[in-house]
Amino acid sequence: MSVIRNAELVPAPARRSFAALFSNVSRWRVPLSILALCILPWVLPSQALAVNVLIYGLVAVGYNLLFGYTGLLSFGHAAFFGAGAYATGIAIGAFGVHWFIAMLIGVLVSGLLATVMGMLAIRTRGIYFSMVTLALAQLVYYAALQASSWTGGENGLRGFTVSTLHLPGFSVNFLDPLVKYYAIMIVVAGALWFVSRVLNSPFGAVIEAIRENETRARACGYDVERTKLLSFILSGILCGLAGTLSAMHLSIVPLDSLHYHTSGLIVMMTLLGGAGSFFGPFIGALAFLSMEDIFSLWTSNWQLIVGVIFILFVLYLPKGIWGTLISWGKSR
Amino acid sequence: MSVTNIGKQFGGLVALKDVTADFREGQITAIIGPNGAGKSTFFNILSGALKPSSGTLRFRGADMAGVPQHDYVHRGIARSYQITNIFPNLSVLENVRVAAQAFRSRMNIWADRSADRDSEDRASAMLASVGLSARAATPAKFLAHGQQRALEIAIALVADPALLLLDEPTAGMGPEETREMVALIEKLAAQRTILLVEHKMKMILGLSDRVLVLHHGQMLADGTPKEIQANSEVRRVYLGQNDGYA
Amino acid sequence: MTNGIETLASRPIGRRAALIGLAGVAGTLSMPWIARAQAETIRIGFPTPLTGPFAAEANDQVRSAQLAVKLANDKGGIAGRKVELLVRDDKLNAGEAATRTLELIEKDKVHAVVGALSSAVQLAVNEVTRARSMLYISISQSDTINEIKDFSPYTFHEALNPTMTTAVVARHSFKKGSKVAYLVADYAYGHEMLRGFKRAAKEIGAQTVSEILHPFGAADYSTFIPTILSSGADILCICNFGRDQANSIKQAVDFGVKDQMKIVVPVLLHNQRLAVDPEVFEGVTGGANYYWGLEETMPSAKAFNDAFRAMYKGTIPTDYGAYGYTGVASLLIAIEKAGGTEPQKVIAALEALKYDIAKGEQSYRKCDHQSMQSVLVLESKAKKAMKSDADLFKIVAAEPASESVLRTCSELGFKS
Amino acid sequence: MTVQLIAMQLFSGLALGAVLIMVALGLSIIFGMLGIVNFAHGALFMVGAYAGLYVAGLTGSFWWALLIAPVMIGLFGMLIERFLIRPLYGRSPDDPLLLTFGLGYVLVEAVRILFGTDGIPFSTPAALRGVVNLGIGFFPLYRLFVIGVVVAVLLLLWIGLEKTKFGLIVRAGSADPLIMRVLGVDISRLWLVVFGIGVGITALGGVLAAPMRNVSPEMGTLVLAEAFVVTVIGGMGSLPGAVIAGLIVGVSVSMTSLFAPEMATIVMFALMALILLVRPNGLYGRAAPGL
Repeated sequence: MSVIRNAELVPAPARRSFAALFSNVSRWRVPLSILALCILPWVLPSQALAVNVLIYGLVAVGYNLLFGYTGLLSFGHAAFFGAGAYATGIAIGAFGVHWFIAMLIGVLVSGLLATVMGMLAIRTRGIYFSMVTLALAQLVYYAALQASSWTGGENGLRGFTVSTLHLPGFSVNFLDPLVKYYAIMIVVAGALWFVSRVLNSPFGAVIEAIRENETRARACGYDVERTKLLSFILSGILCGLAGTLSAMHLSIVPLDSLHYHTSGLIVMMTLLGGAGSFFGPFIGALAFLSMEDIFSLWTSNWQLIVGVIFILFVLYLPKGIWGTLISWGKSR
Repeated sequence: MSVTNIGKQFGGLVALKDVTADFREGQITAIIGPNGAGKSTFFNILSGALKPSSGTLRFRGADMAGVPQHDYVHRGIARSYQITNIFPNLSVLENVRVAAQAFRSRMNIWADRSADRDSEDRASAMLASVGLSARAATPAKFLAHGQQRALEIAIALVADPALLLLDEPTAGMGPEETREMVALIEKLAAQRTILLVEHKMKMILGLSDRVLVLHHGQMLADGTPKEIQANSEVRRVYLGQNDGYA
Repeated sequence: MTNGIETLASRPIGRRAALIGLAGVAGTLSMPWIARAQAETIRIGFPTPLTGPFAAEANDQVRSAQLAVKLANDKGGIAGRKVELLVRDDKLNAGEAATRTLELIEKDKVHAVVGALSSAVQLAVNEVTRARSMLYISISQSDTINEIKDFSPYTFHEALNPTMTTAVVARHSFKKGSKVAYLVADYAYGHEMLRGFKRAAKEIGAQTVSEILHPFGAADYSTFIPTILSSGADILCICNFGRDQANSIKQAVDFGVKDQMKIVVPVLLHNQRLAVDPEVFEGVTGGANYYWGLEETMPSAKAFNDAFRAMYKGTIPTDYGAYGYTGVASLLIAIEKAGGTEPQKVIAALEALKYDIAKGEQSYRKCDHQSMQSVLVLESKAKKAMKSDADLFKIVAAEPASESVLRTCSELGFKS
Repeated sequence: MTVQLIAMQLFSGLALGAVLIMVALGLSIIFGMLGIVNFAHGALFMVGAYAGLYVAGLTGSFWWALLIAPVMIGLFGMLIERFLIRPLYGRSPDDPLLLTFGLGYVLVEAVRILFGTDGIPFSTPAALRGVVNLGIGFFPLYRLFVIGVVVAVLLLLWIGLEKTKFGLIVRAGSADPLIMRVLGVDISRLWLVVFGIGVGITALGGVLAAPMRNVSPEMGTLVLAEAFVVTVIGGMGSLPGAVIAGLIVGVSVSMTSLFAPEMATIVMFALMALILLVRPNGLYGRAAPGL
C-alpha cells in the first residue's frame, strides 16, 4: 500500500563505490549520527536552533517508526509530544520532582496515552486511521485547554525552569546553551541507538512486512493488530521523550505543542527528510527548521517558500532528501 | 482437515451452503467450478481469512472456530494467493526470511535479526528449491511474473505447512512457466497435503489425486479426475457450457 | 482593500528590520572580534508575530519600536551608545517565542527584550528572561503576568491589563441597575476580562443576567445568541479578542442584538475594526491604550503622531503599535538614567521613572512592575460620521493613570 | 429555560448544520469520487471568499460574486488537479493528502501577500439584511438564504449524479476506474471536471460564509476541522452521510451551547471519535481505500 521504499535495509549487492559507501553508512548509522550531532551546534546559526533540531529530529525519528516503517499515517502525534512535555513540566512544577524522575514520568504518560489512543485507532484503517488519530489528539488538545489549573490553559505551562542539572556527584549549569545542547544530545543519542536496535530486530522486520503487505504478513502468521499497536506505542514513547526534552529546553510548554499543526509539522519533517530511512527524519527536521529559521529572518512570507518546497518534494522527490540520496547512490 | 456443513452468507447472499469434505494427508486435491461458484470463499474459510457463518472446520482434530487467522500458519496451514501477494519493496530473500521468522520471533524488539541464522538458512534453502537463489538480493517487485509466483509459494512453503492451499498458482503464466510450476507442485506433494484452486483443466486432471466441483456454493461432485471427467452433471454445468477450459 | 495596501506598504520596513537582524547574525557568527567591538551598541530583542492573524498589529509594533530607536539614535544615542532593534518573528506561538528569545539572549547577546503580542507568548518570554536575569518589557495584555507566581524582578509590564481596562470601560458604560449579559472566550484572557467587568459591575451596582463561555477560537456564534436574546439584558459584554471579537460581534449584529442591547467590549483594536464593516461596529464601546485622536488634547500624543507621520509617509500609529513605542522608549529613558545597561541599575531607574511620551503620565508600580497609565474609552463611529479612513472612534473618556483601577499588591500575592 | 428557547436552539442547530454541510460538501465530493483527502480544502474555501470579495469589488454586486467566484476557483481547482494531483494517481493514497497539506500553506501565504494579513470587510448584501420573526424568535434573513442555497446545491448535485448520463459515468468511474477505461471513457478528463466541481462548491461555501464570518487568511483553518468532522462522521465520500452528519453536528453543537457552551467545539471532535469507534467507516462510509 505504501510507496515508501526502505532502501537501507535491502541488502545491497556487493558492488563497490556508492553502494558500498551507503551500506557502510547504514552499518555505522548510530556512531555517524552521534558524530553529526556533536558538530551540529557549531554549524547552525544558534544553539537554541540546534537543540530544536535535536528535539524535532527525535520526534520525526519516532514518528517515522510508525509512518515510514509500519506504513501508518497518524495525524495525532502532537498528543504524545505534548503529553510528555506537560507531564514533565507538571511533575517538576507542581510536585517538585527531580528532573530525571520527571522525564521518566513524561515518557510513561505519553506511553500510556499512546496505548489508549493506539488501541482505539488501530481498529480503523487507511484514511480513517489518520482521521481518528487527528480527532483523538484534538480531544487531548481541548482537554489541556480546559484543565487550565493544571496546564495553564492557553497561557501554557510555566514555572518549572530547570537551571541546574543535579547528577550523582556533580551538577551542571543547564542554562548554559552548550551544556544544555550536549546534555540533551546524550538522551537523543541513546534514543537513536534504541531506534536503531528496534529497526534491526525481528520486530523491525515484521513492521516493514506489514507496511509492504498487511494481508500477506497476517497469512505469514503475524498478529498484525498487536504489532501495529506496539509500533504505535514505541513511536508515541519516542515522541513523548522528545516532548520532555522540549519542556526542559524551553522551560515552558505551549498549548500549541498539542495542536494538529504540530502533528502536521512532524509529518512534513519526516517526509522532507525521507520516511522509511534511518537518517531521513533527522535530516528533514534539520532542513525544515533551518529553512524556517533562515527564511523567517529574510521574509515574513517564509511559509510560502516552505510550502512550495514541500509540494515539490511530494511531487518529484517522494523519498525525501535522504531516500533520494540513497537511491542515487545505489544507481551509480 | 475436515469441513462439515460449512456455509457462508454475505448479507442476504448465500456464497456457500452445506459443504462437507475431508482432505487426506499426502493428496493433491483440486477445487474447480465456474466463476462465482464459491471457490474463493471456500478457500478463504479454509485459510482463516473468513469465518464460516455455519458449520465446523477441524484441522488435525482441533476445532478452528476461535483461532485467529494469523495462528493458522502456526498450526500448519499456509496459503498462496491468486493475485500475487508478496512484499514488493523487500528483497527476495527478506520476503521468505520474514515468513520464516514468524516461527522464531514475532514481537522481539531487542534482538539482532541477523542473529537468527536459522530463519535465514531456511529462507535461502527455500529460494534454492524454487530456483530463485540468484535473485535473492533483488527487490521482489523487480521479478518477472512467474518468479513472483514462485516466490509467493516459497513464502507459503517456508512455514513447512502440513496443508498447503494454492490459489490459482499458475494464473497468468505462459506454458513454460506453468510446466515448471506443475513440476514444483509435484515435488512438494511428496511431503504434504495440497489443495489448489485452478482453471487449467488439463493441468488439474494430470496433477491431482482428487477433484471437488463447486457450483452455486454447493458441492456438485467429489472424486478422482477420471470420475469427474465421466460425471455427466459436471459436464453439463461446467465443461459443456465453457469448453475454453478443457 | 485599503488595508491590504497599507500592509503591503509596511512590508519593506519589516524586511529592513530583518536585514538588520541578519547582519547581526552574520556579524556574531563569522567575526566574533567585531561582535566584541560592537559591545557598545545597545541591542534590544523584539519578538513579535510577523506571521499569523495579528501580523498587522505586529508590523505596527515594529514600526513604532523602530521609531523609538531612530529618535534615540538621532539625538546621539543612549548613554553615548547606539541602539539597535533585533526583530524576530515569534509566529504567535509560545514555543517559537521561547526559542527566539533564547537565540536573542545566547547568540545575539541582547541587553533587553521588548515585545510579545499574545498572553501566552508574553509569559513564555517572561519565563526565559526570568531564568536568565534578562530585562524584559512586556507589551501584551494579561493579568497573569502581574501575579506573584509569574513575577520576575526583571520584567516590566508596559501594556494595560484586563483589570484596569475593564474597570474603566465599565465605569463609562455600566449604570446602576444595568442588566449585563457576558459572552466570554473560555481561556485565561477571557476569564480575566470577565472577572474585571464583574468586579467593576459590583461596585457600580449593575446586575449579571447571563454568562456564556464560548470555546476559544470559535467560528460560529449563532448558537449562543438565542440565550443572549432571551436574557433580557440591556448590555452585552463580549470578552474576547481579535478575530473572535470580529466574528462574534458580526453575528450578534446579524441576529439583531444591537436593537435590544448595547455592545461593550474590553478592547477595541484599530486594525481589527478596519477588517469589519463600520456599521457592524457602529456604537460598540470598548477600551484602548492609545488612539491617534488623542492628539487633539494631549501634546505628547501629538508629538508621537508627528514623529510617526514623518517617518512613515503620513500614516498614523495604532494602539498595539503604540505599545512598541512606549515599551522601547521607556526602557531607553531608564537606560539613559542608569548610565548603561547594567540590569539592577536599569531596574532601579525603571521603578523610579515618571514618563510622558505618548499618552500622558506613566510610571511602573513597584510591587508588580505594572505600568500605571491612562485608559481610553472609545466608541466606534458610524460610517457617515467618519471624516477619514482613519477616523474610526470617538473618545468617550481618557481616564488618567490611577492605581485605583488595579488590583492591590496584596491581592496579587505581594507582601506590601 | 423556556420551550421557546429550546425550539429556537434546535432551529439554530439545524441552520448551523446547513452551514456545516456547505462547508463540508466540497471535501466530501472530492473524496467520494476521487479518493483524495484534500487538506487544502480550508485554504480553497478561504480563497473562494477572497475571490468573492474581489468579484464583488469589481462588479459591485454580491450576486455576481456568488456566481462568478466559484466558477473562477473551480477552474483554478482544475489547474491544481491537472498539474499537481494528476502526477500522483497510482501512487500511495497518502501522497495527495500530503501535497494538499503543503498547498494549504502556499495558498494562505499567497493571499496574505496579495490581500494583506488583516481581514477585509465583507458586508451582507442589502437585500438579505435584517431578521425574520420565526414565531419562536428572530433569525437573520441571510442565514435563511444560506439554508436555501444549500438545499438548492444539494438538489442540483442529486439530480446531476442520479439523473444524468454524466452522473452515471462519474458514479461508475468512482466505483471502478478500470471499467471506464475499458469502455473508452477518458477517466482523467472526468476526474479533472469532478475535482473542479468539488473545488467550485468549496469556493461557493467560502463566498456564502464571508458575510457571516468575515474574510481573513486564517478563516480556512477552522473550516478544515469542521469539514473533516462532518465528512468523517457521515462516512467519507457519502453525500447523504455528509448531510445527515452536518445536521447531527449542528444540533449537537447547538444543544451543547445551551447547556455547556464552553464545550461547543470539543463536542464535535468527541462526536467524531465516538462515531468512528462504533462505526470505523463513519455512518454511511464504505471501506477505506488503499488497503
